[in-house]
Amino acid sequence: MAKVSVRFFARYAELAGCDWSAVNVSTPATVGDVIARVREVFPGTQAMPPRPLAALNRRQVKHDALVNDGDEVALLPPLSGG
Amino acid sequence: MAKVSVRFFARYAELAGCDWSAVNVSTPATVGDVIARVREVFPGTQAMPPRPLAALNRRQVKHDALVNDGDEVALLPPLSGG
Amino acid sequence: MTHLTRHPIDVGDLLATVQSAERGGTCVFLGTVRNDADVTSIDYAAYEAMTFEEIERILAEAHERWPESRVMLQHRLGLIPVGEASIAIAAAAPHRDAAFAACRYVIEEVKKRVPIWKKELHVDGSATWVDPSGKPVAGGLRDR
Amino acid sequence: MTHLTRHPIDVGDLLATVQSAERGGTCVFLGTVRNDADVTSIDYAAYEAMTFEEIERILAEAHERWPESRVMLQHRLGLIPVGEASIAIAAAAPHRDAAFAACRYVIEEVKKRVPIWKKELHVDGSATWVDPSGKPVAGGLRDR
Repeated sequence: MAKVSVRFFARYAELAGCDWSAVNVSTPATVGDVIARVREVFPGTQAMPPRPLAALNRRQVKHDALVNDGDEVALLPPLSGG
Repeated sequence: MAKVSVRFFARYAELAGCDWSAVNVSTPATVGDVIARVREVFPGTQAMPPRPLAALNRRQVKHDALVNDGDEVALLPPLSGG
Repeated sequence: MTHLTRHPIDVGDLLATVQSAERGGTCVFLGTVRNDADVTSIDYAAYEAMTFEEIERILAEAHERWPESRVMLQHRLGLIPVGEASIAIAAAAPHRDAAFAACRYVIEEVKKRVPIWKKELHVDGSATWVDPSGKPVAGGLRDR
Repeated sequence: MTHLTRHPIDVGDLLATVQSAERGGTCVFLGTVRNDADVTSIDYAAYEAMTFEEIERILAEAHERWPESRVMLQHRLGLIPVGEASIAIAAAAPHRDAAFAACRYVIEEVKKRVPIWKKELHVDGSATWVDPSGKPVAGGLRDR
């Protein structure tokens, strides 16, 4: 098992109803597995696109990136900075 | 005959020994004719390149541009503004 | 100089961090809040820790590509009224080609990579998240 | 705002002349005196009447190419110490592509067309006219 921090931003925080949470996933697990678990725990996030932009420990990654206990996964709506 | 003002700038003013003068040329005359006359009147300007950059009434022109009485011809060293 | 601020950006301060006697060309980019579609202000939110790290990476890449350049960036967060700057980038280099190129590189990478989101606030009191195509989408539920 | 000045250029004043609520992107170029080869300052001389007209033409061309942009330029003349700006261009437009393009267009045209000359003053007291390839040439006879 790995306990992974999950952060929600902007519209996704509205969908989740929170900014921060943590989920448990059986290892080996990927960012995609974390997101699947998030959709179960926070049904509002089912309105996110099928493959939302994600960051692992503050770097954008693909959904097949492996997660470890203590990692931070962030779900990022389409960026609009600048 | 046309009387044409002639202006010298930067290094060409040093070569001419003055910033401003006027020369008379028989019409029809071109900027090139004015420059040829300048080289006679101000021998120092013979050190200018064979075809120096020139402006007629504050616009860059080729040496075949026609001049009229009262026009202003300027002899411009290679530009280095900015 | 910090990359993220909640106060108005001072371009003079930014310039001072990049200019020097060896660098004869400086290019600055300022992004300011536009009055599109009755927008009165934009509320900028960031994933701050990642934003900071991503900006550091982008500036390091610019330095690697244009080694003689020096580039600095500030992004403002929070509520920014129309007409004020949300981002300022200053790139100084010995010659202008590198200054323009480095400045442009940094703004393009920031737009693509930095986790910042804007919510437009309108004259009528409504709020809309901005999507990257430039069209406002859904809600602004949280603040209203 | 005048295009030619004998005083230090104020970038804030320049920005104020081009920015507005519709223009979300602003690109600024600053050319500053570099400390090349023991240069202490550069003396800028211009054919002022033609410089003014040529700058007006260049700005009009930029406006024709990027109609939603607004560009302003100041060139400083006289003795400018190392590190200070000889030229500043600010281009504001609704989007950044036009702001960068208009700013770049104006500096390139200025370099090609505006009748301004610089004489470098060196630590040892000598003076040299700068030729456009960037190499100092002959004399500076007049002032020495």
